[in-house]
Amino acid sequence: MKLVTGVIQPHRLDDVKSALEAAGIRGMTVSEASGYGRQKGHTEVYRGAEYTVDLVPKVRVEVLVADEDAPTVVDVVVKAAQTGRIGDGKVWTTSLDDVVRVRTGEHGDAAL
Amino acid sequence: MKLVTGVIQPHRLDDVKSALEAAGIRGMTVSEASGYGRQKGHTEVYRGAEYTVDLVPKVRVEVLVADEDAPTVVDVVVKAAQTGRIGDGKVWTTSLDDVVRVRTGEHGDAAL
Amino acid sequence: MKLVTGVIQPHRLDDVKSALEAAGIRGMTVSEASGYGRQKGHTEVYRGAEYTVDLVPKVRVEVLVADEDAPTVVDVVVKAAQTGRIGDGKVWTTSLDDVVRVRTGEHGDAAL
Amino acid sequence: MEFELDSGNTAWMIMASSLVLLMTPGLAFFYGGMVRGKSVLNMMMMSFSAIGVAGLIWVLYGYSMTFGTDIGGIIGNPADYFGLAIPDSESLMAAVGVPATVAAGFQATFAIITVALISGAIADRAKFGTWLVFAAIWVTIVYIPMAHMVWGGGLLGADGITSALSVPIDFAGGTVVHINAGAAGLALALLLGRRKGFGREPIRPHNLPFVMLGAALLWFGWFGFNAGSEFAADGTAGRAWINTLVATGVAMLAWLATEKFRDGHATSLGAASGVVAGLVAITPAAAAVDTYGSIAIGAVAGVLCALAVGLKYRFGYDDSLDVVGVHLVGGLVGTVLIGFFATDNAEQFGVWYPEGALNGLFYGGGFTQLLTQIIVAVVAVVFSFVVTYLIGLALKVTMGWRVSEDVEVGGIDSAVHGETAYESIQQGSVIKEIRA
Amino acid sequence: MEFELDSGNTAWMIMASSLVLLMTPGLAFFYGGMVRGKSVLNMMMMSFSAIGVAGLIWVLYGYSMTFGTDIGGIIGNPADYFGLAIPDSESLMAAVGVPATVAAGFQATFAIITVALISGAIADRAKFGTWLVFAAIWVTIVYIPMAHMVWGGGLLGADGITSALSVPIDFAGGTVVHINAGAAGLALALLLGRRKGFGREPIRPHNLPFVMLGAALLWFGWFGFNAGSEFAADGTAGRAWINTLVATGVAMLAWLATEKFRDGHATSLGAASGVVAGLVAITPAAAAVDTYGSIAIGAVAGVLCALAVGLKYRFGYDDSLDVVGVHLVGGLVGTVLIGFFATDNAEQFGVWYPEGALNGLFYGGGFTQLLTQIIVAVVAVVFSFVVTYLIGLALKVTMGWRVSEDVEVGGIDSAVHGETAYESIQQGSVIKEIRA
Amino acid sequence: MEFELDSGNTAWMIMASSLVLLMTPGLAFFYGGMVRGKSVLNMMMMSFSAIGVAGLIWVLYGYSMTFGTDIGGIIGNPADYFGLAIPDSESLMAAVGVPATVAAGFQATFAIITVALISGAIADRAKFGTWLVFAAIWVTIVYIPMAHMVWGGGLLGADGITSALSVPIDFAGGTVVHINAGAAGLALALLLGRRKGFGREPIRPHNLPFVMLGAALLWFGWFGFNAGSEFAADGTAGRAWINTLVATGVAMLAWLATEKFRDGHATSLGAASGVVAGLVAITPAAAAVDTYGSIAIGAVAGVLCALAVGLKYRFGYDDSLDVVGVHLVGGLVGTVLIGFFATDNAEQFGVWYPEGALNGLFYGGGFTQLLTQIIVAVVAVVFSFVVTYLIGLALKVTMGWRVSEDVEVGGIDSAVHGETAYESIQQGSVIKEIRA
Ligand SMILES: Nc1ncnc2c1ncn2[C@@H]1O[C@H](COP(=O)(O)OP(=O)(O)O)[C@@H](O)[C@H]1O
Ligand SMILES: Nc1ncnc2c1ncn2[C@@H]1O[C@H](COP(=O)(O)OP(=O)(O)O)[C@@H](O)[C@H]1O
Ligand SMILES: Nc1ncnc2c1ncn2[C@@H]1O[C@H](COP(=O)(O)OP(=O)(O)O)[C@@H](O)[C@H]1O
Repeated sequence: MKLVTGVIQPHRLDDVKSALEAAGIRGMTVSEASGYGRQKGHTEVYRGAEYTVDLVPKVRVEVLVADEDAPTVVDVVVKAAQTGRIGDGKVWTTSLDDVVRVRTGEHGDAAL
Repeated sequence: MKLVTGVIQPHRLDDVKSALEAAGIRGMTVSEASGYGRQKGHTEVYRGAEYTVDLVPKVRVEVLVADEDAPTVVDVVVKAAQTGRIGDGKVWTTSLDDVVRVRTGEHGDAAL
Repeated sequence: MKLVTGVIQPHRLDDVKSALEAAGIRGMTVSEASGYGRQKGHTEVYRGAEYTVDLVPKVRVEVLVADEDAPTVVDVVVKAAQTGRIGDGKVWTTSLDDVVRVRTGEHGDAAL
Repeated sequence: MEFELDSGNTAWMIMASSLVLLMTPGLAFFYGGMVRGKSVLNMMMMSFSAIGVAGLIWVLYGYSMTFGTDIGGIIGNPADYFGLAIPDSESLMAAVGVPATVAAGFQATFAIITVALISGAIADRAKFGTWLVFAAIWVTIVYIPMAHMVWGGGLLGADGITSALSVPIDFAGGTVVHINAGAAGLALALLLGRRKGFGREPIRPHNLPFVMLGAALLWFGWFGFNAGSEFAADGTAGRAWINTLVATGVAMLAWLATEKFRDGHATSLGAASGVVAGLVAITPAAAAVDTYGSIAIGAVAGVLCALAVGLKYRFGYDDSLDVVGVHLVGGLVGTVLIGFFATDNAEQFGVWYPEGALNGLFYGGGFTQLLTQIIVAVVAVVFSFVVTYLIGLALKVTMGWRVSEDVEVGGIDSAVHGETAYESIQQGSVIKEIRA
Repeated sequence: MEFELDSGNTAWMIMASSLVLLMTPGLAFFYGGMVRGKSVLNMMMMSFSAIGVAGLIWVLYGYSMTFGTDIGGIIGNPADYFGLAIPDSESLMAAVGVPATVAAGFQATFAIITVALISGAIADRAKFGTWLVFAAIWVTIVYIPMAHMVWGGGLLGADGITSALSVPIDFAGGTVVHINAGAAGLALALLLGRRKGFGREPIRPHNLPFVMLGAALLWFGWFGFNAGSEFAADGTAGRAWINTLVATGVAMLAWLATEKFRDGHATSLGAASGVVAGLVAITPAAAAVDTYGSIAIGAVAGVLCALAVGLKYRFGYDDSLDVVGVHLVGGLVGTVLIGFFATDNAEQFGVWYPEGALNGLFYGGGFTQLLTQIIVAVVAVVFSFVVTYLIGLALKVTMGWRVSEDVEVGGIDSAVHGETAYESIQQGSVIKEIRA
Repeated sequence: MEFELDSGNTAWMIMASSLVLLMTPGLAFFYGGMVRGKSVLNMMMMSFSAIGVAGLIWVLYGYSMTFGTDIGGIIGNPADYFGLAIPDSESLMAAVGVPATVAAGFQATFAIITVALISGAIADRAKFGTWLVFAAIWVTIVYIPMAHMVWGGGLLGADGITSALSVPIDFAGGTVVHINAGAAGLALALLLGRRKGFGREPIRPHNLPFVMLGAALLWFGWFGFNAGSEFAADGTAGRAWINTLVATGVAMLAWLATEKFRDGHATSLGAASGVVAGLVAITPAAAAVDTYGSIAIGAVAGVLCALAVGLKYRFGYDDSLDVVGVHLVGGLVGTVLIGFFATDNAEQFGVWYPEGALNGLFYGGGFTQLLTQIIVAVVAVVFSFVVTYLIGLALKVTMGWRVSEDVEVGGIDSAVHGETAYESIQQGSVIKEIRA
């Protein structure tokens, strides 16, 4: 099994979710993250002291998939998250030794 | 070394922690996450506009372990997190190239 | 490509960021985490009921790098995050099958 | 006439003024909690800045332009009391022994809150500079004339356009404050257009306890608003106080019942909204109706406003925080229902009865008072909407009203005010520059 | 007797009424901050809804049933002033020139806060509908009789069961409000049973600044509660004000000292709790003791309540937010200590001294007043506990009190009210339906 | 002289006292929102505890030591009214018919807020125990003497060191409260030293809406502070009220303009800070200047304080929340500008004019009043700074002031108070021990 991880713009989350559903992926795990990269942050001033906030809000999306589905899922996520502007983020794939569904204890693809 | 990652019900965190301790695992990293899957979310209404909130609160647990301990740890986490109801979550294992303990710079199993 | 993940003391984040920049790494993803390990937590009391809070605040740093850079990056992060006191955290490396830059769809090292 | 100080009435009016002033920060929380975390500061700034802008205008020419010698039934003479140089003998509240400074202060707080109310219609997307300019112009050519017309002996007063019928009743500001702000909010909502994702994406309140806090401070302050409008500490002020308690509580329950019945959930946002709807509706009627009248007004306002907040989706105007649904509708409910419930039974209920006014339809007064109330309400709506629309239009083509879509999506707080409301992991790393 | 208005006393009583009303939203924050983030809205709704329910009942028959012609020493005649039709000459505060509407309004706020106080005992787990019904019944058959018995010339008043001994002293509501709410809270806590994880899992306050805010608003409002109970703006009101400042501050320090000594930490929750404990304890004694008496009462209340909040763990009843530990215990402390500290030294300290009452034990009055106070306190505890238990039981078997365990674990806010208090990443994706 | 009660003035003074007391919790939010989430509780505790400590001292010997028979122009006799045993005939406000208990209560709230203000200079790093001891000593040997010197007929009063020139004007406490707290804050900031990362790492406010809430409660309470300082409900109180509205609003706009011009952003923190700066500056002048004077004072205060908050970076003292930049500078601005704007035009503006004082420079009074004001201000700064520094030094070598660096980095709330302000995933797992 593979784990496809995407770090994307928060406002693209809904589209990614819908796109995955459309692609028949019934689950994912989402968490908040902050990104640092080419995308500029903003400036804040408190009583005359100015800071550059170079971390920008991102959302992490993790999808567990069967090996053969990985490329498609990567594709789906990339397409759905893309705005074409700096800061769109990254998507990467990792190989897993095993996946278990806690509720049933099922292993492997059956756990997805 | 392996990384065992579990996405579980928040209210099971304590039991998982205790179970790991019982199994002699002295460390873990925890973070907040939201899950999307079979488990139903809830409905919210604000001045007549109704939304379905399909993300449900989850907790991510990450445990670094020596290769040989991985299966046991997976087992321990699964058992401790299990309620048998939809939404219990997933546990997966990844192989790592290396682990370092920041404090000492130790590598490999010594770092755990 | 590799993914270097570090779980470090929150107040070391800035130094890690600068150190990575110095080492020519132009991006990273940061998220909040809580750690459990040798480091002691603190005690809280609410109307006479006392709890031990054994989770301590940590920050997760994730850096995608080309295979050859991985060791250096691990080094850089470890050095920058080190205070020499219990609780400094861990840094680990995972191999990735692929990385994609969402904005352009570029694959592999080009995506970093 | 010699001025004779009444320390009791004065004590009450100083407190009432303080209470009404507190309503504007209260509104900042009521509104601020309702928007998303990325624009709460901007929302609160629109209210706070209104205190500065409207307050300054008021003490310079505002008071005088409202209560100075009548000019054409539209405004008062700005020169009469410019800079609040008012001998106590000419105090607006001289008859009850309240000094000029206190009277002027009390009235100032009404101008302030009325402007602030409008900001709810343009949440998350308005340029702060344009807002400041709008506030100044609006107070001058909409609020002041309206206040003069109703309370300064102008066209909507006793000897105004309805003089052939009856004396209009607006005890504490149903027309001047709520219908006025509501109609103005509608005009701006139409001019500014919708926020990105309006009616499609969920734009939920980021902090409901803040909304509750705002509602609580508004309610508390409103006792000064309504009971203070008696200008004295007496039984009529007490009646206004009681009605401000009961009509509001009933409106809250009515809103909750409507939600429970329609949506299956009685929400805290509904409770807070019901509170404000009830306060708005009872405002013009505060001392003009008895216990039963206030219960009826509260119930009707709670149900109607709970339904009215949905209209913006049906008609597609983004009145973001429902200034129309709550203040315009609530203000109309109260103003019109006076025509049904006005009573002169002062003996038993301590109600107030303006010279020449008539009982409401249900109290044996026939249709005349009702008709009077409707006429005044309609004129107020039209005047406020038209003039506000013209001001807004002028600002749209000159300064512009909307921030860029990027700013709207990224958050108006950080882009416009250079701040974020709450601390988070996304924080400056090192101080870049200290301007000292 | 002819009614003669005193604008000063009336000004103060209108303000005092407003202050006391603010206490209920203040309580919503005091309680709301103490629960977990998933049930803060439900907690606040129990307080806000109490304003609507108790307020409505009060203006219809509540006031009359409390202060109308005595019926068997238990209640007043509901018909006398139904709907608050009260001529000023019959105003409860006619003697000091305060109109009937103002007097009725002031008393309404006491009924409201008393009901709201009880909700702290059943946090996180009560059905909202059952709460609303309970509130209505409880005000009617527990609060009103108690208030009549103590203040309406009933069994716990001057000519009541203790008439052979002395006149009971309850200046601002130690028995009527705090002992009453505390005993009722205990009854409900026992009836509803414990929350999942009680005494085992940490159930920590989700927002301590909100608790501090609540404590601050309660303290502020309490000046109206205590000093307002004089019904006039005079030196005795001033004494009540001073004691409400000092006893409260001392109780806060005493609670903090107790914590520091026992737990090693002086907490902000302790400070806020000490403030409320002090306010509760000084309530019945507010104008009946001098500076030293109020310091003593504050110190004793701070220490005893800090210890008492632990009892629920020892005896295993889940009085979630310590209505018993703070209000019942604090109310008893104040009511009983009057028996030690009551003084008639009005000349020097501006204290109030009810006709026929005696000095406390430490002020040369012997044991009589102490005995009187104890009797009244015991009767109040028993009456309130028993009747409340019966009401609660009836509701348990009919409507039911508890939400399901799933709802309790998942959060009562989202399940019952269809809301969550704060914005988060878990948010609706698209609007499913708009009901307009 | 026989005491004759004026219920109106008394009603106002009871309310004013309540308003001023509310300022201290308001300050807890103003300050608490400005610090990081890990030390907000400690920040709030410093304010709340001040109510307990200063309040207790006040009722025991504080009032008497301030307003008792003069001893050497420095203090009053502590024995005169120990424990607040004051016959009404000797009430500080007997002349206007306000009873002794009310007068004592009003004055208590001033002592309390003044101590609390200082805490802003030592945020995030002070031992709580040392703070409590400091508060007690400081009230006794700094606040009380200063208050006596200015208001108790001492060296800074009418017959004081400036008697040869003119009568100093400090209507509501520019010297006694703000210059005093500001100079004390500077002394402690120097003694305690800088926080880790000061001037390098961003130390941003963790919750700006709380800062706005604090500013709002301060403003609301300040009406009691300034208008209450008239001791009566009359036109002069009204003037103080108006000036407290206008100067404050203008200061807010001026601060925002300064920021916009210098930093490119008008911030909400700036708005809240401008509000407080304006309130501070108008305090001594509240009833001594007309509408134009208050506008000028507000504008100057807004600009100067906005610039002054940067000084701590330039000179490297960590006055964490700008007690110096806002209260010392603002207090000086107000106190000195009186010398330019003081006017005796009571007829038109209802201003107050102390027997023997002179008009300001711009109002034809020449330089005398200006000189008088400057002398008083300088003496106040020196006295407060020196004595406070000595107290702070004594505590530094005995109890110690700073918590360990680990505690500072980890958060003073959890280490010192055993609490964290907000619920989070980092929570206790199981209850370790219940102390009951
Ligand atoms: N080397 C990296 N390692 C981990 N995350 C990265 C890396 N580079 C970029 N990111 C993540 O991707 C996000 C977008 O990257 P950025 O360089 O801003 O734009 P783009 O990916 O469009 O070139 C960043 O905010 C960060 O979260
Ligand atoms: N394909 C997936 N990829 C990543 N996380 C998943 C996936 N499917 C489920 N999850 C995680 O597991 C949680 C539980 O899954 P769910 O389908 O609701 O119940 P169950 O696992 O018991 O069948 C989800 O909330 C989500 O966090
Ligand atoms: N086995 C583990 N798996 C995952 N994370 C761990 C593990 N052990 C420690 N950590 C992480 O590293 C942090 C520091 O570990 P700790 O044992 O406290 O100190 P040190 O690493 O210096 O020995 C922990 O807070 C936790 O976040």
